[in-house]
Amino acid sequence: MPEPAFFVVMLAKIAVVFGLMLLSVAYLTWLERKVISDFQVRLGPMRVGPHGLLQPIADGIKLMFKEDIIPEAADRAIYVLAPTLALIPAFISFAVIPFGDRVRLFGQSIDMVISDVNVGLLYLFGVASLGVYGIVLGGWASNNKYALLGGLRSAAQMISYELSMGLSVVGVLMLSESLSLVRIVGAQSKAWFILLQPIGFLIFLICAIAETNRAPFDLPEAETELVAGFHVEYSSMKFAMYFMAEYANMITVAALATTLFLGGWRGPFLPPVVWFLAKLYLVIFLFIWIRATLPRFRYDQLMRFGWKVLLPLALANIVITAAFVALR
Amino acid sequence: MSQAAGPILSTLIALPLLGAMLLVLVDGAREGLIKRIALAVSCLGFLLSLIVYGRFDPTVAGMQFVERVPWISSIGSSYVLGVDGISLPLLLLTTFLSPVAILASFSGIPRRLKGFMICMLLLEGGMIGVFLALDLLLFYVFWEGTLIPMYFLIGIWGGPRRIYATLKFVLFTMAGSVLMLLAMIALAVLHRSTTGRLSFDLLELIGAAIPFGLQVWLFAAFALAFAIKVPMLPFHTWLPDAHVEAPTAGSVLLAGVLLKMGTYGFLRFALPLFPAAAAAFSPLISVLAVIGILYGALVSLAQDDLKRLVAYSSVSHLGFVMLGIFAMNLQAVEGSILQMVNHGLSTGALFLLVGMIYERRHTRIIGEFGGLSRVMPRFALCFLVVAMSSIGLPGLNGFVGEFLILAGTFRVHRGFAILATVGIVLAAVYMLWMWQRVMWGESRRSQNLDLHDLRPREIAMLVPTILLILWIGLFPNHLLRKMDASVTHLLGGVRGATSEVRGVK
Amino acid sequence: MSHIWPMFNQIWLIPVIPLVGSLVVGLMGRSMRRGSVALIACGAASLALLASLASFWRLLSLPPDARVLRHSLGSWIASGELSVAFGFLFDPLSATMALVVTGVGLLIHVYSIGYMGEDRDYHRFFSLLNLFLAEMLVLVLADNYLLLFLGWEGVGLCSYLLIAFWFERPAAASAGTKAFLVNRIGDAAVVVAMIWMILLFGTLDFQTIFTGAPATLSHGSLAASVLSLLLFAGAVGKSAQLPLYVWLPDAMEGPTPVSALIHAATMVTAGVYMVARSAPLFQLAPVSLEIVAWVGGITALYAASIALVQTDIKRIIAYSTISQLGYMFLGLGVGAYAAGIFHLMTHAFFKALLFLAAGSVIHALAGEQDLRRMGGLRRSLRVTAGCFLVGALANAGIIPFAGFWSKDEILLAAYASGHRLLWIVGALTAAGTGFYMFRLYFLAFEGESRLTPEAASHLHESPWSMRLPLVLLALGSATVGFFGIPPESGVFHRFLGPSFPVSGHQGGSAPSPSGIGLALAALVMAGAGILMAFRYYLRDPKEPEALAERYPTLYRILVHKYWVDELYDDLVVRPTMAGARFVSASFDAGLVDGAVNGIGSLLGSAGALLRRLQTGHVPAYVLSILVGAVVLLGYLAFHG
Amino acid sequence: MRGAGCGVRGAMTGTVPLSAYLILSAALFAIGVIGVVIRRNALIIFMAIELMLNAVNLTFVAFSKFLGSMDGQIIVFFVMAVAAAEVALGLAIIIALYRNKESVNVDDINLLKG
Amino acid sequence: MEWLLFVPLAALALGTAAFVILLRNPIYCALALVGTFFALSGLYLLLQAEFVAVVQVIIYAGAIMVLFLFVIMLLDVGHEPPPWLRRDRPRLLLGLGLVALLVLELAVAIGSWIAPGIRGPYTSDYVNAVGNTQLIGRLLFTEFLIPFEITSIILLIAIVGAMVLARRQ
Repeated sequence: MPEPAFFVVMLAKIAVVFGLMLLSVAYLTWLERKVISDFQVRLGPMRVGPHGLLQPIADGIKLMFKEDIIPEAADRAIYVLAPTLALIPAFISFAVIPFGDRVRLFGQSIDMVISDVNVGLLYLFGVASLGVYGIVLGGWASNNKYALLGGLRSAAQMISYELSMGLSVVGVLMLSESLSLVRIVGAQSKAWFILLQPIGFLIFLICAIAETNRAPFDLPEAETELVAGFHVEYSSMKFAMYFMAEYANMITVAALATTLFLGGWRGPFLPPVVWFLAKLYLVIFLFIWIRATLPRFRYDQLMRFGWKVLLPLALANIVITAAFVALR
Repeated sequence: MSQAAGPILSTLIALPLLGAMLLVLVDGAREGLIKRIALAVSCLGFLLSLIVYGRFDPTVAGMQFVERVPWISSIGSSYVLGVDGISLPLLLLTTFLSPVAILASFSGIPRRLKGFMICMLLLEGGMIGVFLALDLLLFYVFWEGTLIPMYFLIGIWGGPRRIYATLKFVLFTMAGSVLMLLAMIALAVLHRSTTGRLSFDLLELIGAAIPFGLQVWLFAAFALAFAIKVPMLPFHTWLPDAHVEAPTAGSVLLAGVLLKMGTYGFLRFALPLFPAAAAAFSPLISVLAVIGILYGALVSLAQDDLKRLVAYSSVSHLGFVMLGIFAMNLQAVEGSILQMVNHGLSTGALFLLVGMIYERRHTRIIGEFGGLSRVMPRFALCFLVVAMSSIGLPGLNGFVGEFLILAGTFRVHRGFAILATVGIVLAAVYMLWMWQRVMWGESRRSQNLDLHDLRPREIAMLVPTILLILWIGLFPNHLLRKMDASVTHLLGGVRGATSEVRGVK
Repeated sequence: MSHIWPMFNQIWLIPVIPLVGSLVVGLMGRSMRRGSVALIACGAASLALLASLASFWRLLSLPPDARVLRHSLGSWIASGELSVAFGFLFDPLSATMALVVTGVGLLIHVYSIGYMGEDRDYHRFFSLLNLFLAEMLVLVLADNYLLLFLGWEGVGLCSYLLIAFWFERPAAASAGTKAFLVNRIGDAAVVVAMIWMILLFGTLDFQTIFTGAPATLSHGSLAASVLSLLLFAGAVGKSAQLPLYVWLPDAMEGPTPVSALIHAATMVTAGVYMVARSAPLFQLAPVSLEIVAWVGGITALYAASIALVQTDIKRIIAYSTISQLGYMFLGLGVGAYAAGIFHLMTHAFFKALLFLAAGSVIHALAGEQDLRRMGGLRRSLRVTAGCFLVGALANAGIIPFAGFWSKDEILLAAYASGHRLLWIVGALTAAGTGFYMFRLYFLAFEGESRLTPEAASHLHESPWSMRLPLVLLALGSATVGFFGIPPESGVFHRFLGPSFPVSGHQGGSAPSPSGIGLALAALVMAGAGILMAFRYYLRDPKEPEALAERYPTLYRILVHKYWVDELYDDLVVRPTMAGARFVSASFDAGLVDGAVNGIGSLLGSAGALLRRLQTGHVPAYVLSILVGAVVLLGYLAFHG
Repeated sequence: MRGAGCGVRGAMTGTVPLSAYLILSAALFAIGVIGVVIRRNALIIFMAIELMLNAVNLTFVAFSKFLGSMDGQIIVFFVMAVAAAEVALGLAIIIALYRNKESVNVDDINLLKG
Repeated sequence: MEWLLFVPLAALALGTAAFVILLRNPIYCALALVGTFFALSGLYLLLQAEFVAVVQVIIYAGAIMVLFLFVIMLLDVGHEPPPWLRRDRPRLLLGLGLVALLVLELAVAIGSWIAPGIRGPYTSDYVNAVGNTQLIGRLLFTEFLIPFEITSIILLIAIVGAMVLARRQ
């Protein structure tokens, strides 16, 4: 049985990460609305607090007090369960992402990752695949045709792109020869994998966007098409959870991108955590930027792109990397 | 021992097979060409067999023109061919009847003539193979090989109940031959246990010392397979059905040659391999043979279908042959070999003639005919000669064979010989009773009046057969001399082994 | 002329010439004119006669005890120690037979030119006639049993084809078949005899058998008698003796020249010839000789009795033939081989004459054969009537004519050899013969005419080609008897003697007083027969009906020929046909096929049974899997 | 619930013995079989089968650890692959069945009746 | 300490397994099954088979159950009618009887077969040192290459089959 100190450190780390996550999710909404409004040469939320800084809290409170309507014929248990199912994977995937080097605090050497699991990357994919449950069950439980269709469509989209994302990461695996994220970050000491795996990074990015149902790939819950997709029947807090789940996923994926391709917390001068957060912010900005510019995909284009372009590209990438690794 | 003139026996087998291959290439519609090719190939085969007949040295007892090529060496089976006094006449019969049968099928084959000719040539190749093979497995291959084309001949070009008939024919033969295969393997294994060399070569296996108990079982297996083919009494019901449904050419070859494979099998394999058992079984088989003779004749008396009548007469004639074989002395065996050839000729000719009437009147029911002698005099003459030969009129071939068999059998089983002589009377009864209703009397149907007599093609088929019938009837010595050496050799072997079973006069 | 031919020893030519004639006429006849067909056929017959005469002449030039001409055309069948050749033998016995056959044959050939004049199958008739002559000569000249048998069956075939010459008539067709089959039964016996001889003597050659016979077969032994009886059975079949005579009366369906040649003169006597030829064997078996004699006697009396009441002219002569053949076998049976053969020769002449005369009567009456519609023909058919009378007298055995000398000699021999009862039978038959011959003569030629009007109009004397043979035969029947005077030692007997083993009672001396007495007694019996016929049929025609009423049963028995034909039909023919149908249906189709098809249907039903296991119900399948697993695990657990 | 509490409770502190795992997987397997036998809905039967498969996987992995050989885990990998294939096909069949039978009740599906 | 994890996980597994076959609504059964998969994944972790645990989650929970959910939702399968247990009693009893027998046999088998010695070379500490996934990867592409290839073919066949069967004619 490991000594009690281990538990304290662990709990501390979890609390820190969880708190940061919640905070950043909230302010991410704000950030996104600010950035998009800048792109569209308009001010964005200004009224609540300086430059609308308090807007997220306002939204949160608004959603909390909204009336929580449960459709009469819905399957109550699952209807309630679905949003949490969507939320959980987003948060628990942060357990394996290293956001810093080893730090000596209060006499203990603490490495800045919650738990270094040697199948880290696989764990991430396991969790990512669970995300589908929340959406599908939500769509189905609300006993609404559009919800169901939207749910199924987004689930299908997520599964398709999950496949390409998995394959695109294989290149990184081959170079780092380990599944553990810590070792992957370690392996990028000489050169970030983005330089060695440009195609891999590109595919990963696209899949990441598709995975989180954002921007060009957000057809299922696009307001104009299917009346907001699977969470059409949801209101107040449960709707908020879906919303949070979406942004949390965005952050997770961005963190993943930074650790795998942008060298995680590695950086010349600044302390590791700062590098990590900077790169994180850079990728998130990229996401929002894409959202602001690219028009929405039609569903069949989306699916064809996923299967007929990305998948072969990912496979090709693997083959090239394998050849490169074998020759070295 | 074997004249160095190249693999003449293999060419004999290969020729019809190659002919069949050639036919495959020919376009199905050009029936004239197909007929000419088939006829040419089988005539060539006949010429080749005449060469063999010419160069055959009657003084040599053993095999001649032997060819030996390792085939499946792992189980000691090799491709061995050879001909001796016993198989030569049958070889000639096969190569003679095939062109006649092919000539017979120039008319009367409604559809797919090309397939028909291919089957005929394959059948001929298979039959020649059966008579020349000296390796048990090779023999078995050819033995089954002849089944397939025959199956198609009856199955496709047969009469209304052809499917039933051809299935029955194939199943009957297969049932028997499976047992034979088993016995062959047992024999080879037994031989290996004593001599340490696994081999299926007949000449080698003849010497194998097999304990009497086992010998009986092996002989029984072989005998069953051959008895079905002969056909002996209890296993004969496939023959009438097969004949009634088979096309004319099919019947000619089926009766002319395929039945002889059974009796030849007894002579070539059953007797020399298991002499003691053969001697022990001889009384039983002779009884069956005699019953076969009387039964066949009696039943054919009651038939109203011409082909069925001739089929049952075959059962009776082959009863004589079996009786001769199991009398196991020189005269009887030579008589039975000669009778095999005679039966081939006369029954073959009978089927040709029945085929001709069938082509004209499309019925084989005797009641439908009458007074044909008036309408078709040349046909009547040929039919008379052939019928008389099949009855066994002295001066024609049937009598010589039957007389020798009776003389030989009288030595060993006196009672059976006398009963068989009664068979001769019955033979005359059913044949003349048929003759009277078909050829004489007033023509009961108006269609009988305008039937045209024999055409040149039909004469070309019958005349050589009738000449042969007369030639063997008056000068049988030409064939008999060829058999002497081999038969004495065979019987020498058999008598040597049976002496301890029972004293043979 | 005789000196040119003395060197002629090609006796094989005798049978070959008619054979060639037959082939030529047979194959090319259709395209030849009738005249040339007749020319070739009769030419062949006459050449054969000349060749026989030449050989006979050469035979006489040889010393009496070495009178044998031999010629072999090479081996026929040779297998193992049996070797049979195409060997021809010309000794006094076969010489007589050859001469009879070719002589009578030629006359009948000439006769049938006229008789068959307008028949459509003219060439086929002559071809078969020539073929018959050839086969008969082969039979007679063969030097071994197998060749004899070849001729034997060949003759049977020709009689078959000639009886059924007008094959469109169903009666002729069935008569032909009947003749061949009945002969075939006798032939089977001969075959058995032959194969037995091969076993005993190793060969079928007459000379070796007859010289070796006493050594291998002890006198009077069972083997000897059975062997000779087998041969005799063949003779019974061929020469229409009791019980196998039924085919001869039906054989009358054939054209009359055929009946004359085959069923009177030649073929039916083949049986007698064979028994005579095998005399050495019969000598070893007195028992069988007795049987031969008795069968001959009884058949003679039996046939004569039937002939008494027959109405068909040819059938009466047919029964008379059977009766006379009975006489011949009687003669052989009592050991008087020469007498038997002498009667055979004389019989050939007058029986052929009777048939041909009957033929010309039928020819004249356009096919009418029934006595009841004849009468008073003497006035219009003068020559036929005259010749018929001579024939009738010879047949009845009246003094100057041939019949008397040969029949009397047989009766004498019978009496001399102690068969008194047989003599009585013989005498009675002689009386019967006299009665029915002259009944026929009176009914046909004397009395008032009972012809139908159109038959009467058609009445005309037959052409010279038919009458010439009649006259020649009449001369023959009258004179040929003189060769046999005195009995036992006449010219004929001295010529024939050597070819027979010395019979027991060689009465070489002049006819003893009792001999003349017996001859006179036989003559009186014959005369009485003739007078009775005269009284009944000429003086008061009503008499026969009255007689018939008085003995109705006897009359009916005789008219229906002792119902023998019907008896055979019921006892032999019908059962075999029924048996065949029964066996074919029940055993063949029923039992064997039943078994085979049975197996087939058995498999079918087994398959249907298994099919029901497939319920299609998924849980059922699951349960079965589960059960399987449980059982397997159970086994492993408790036995593992 | 079942099995887990039997006789080994005493050794609470030691590592979990192999037999515990075996008993657990046997129980799971038994539940699977009961499910297959009892239930009438094809999908549920399908799930029960998956359950049985997983019970077997558990045994494999347990043996792999206690016998010190990796083969167990690799076989589990293959079992999973095949299970995935099987589910894909099974569900496709069920869809096809549903389309023309309007029900997935096992008792209604008897087209293969003999 | 291991027991602390084993007992709850085992209980969870058995509980959810029971739910799978007892619940009436197929969706709940599916979710119960997902629960079982997670319990088993935990057990695999206990047995130091991280790779298998994660793969279990990815394949079973991530892919197969999603497929199940899809099908259940698409087909809108109704609930099993309530008294489903009581309706075909004979089949039920027979099934339970057989399963009892089966369990009995398994018990006997387990009972008679206790505690084998360590036989294979891959002891648990060696596995920890090298890394479970690396080992599996190495074995998979050396010793078990052929089965691996065959599995890929099976999957291909499954894909094509599923597509053909499910396609609407």
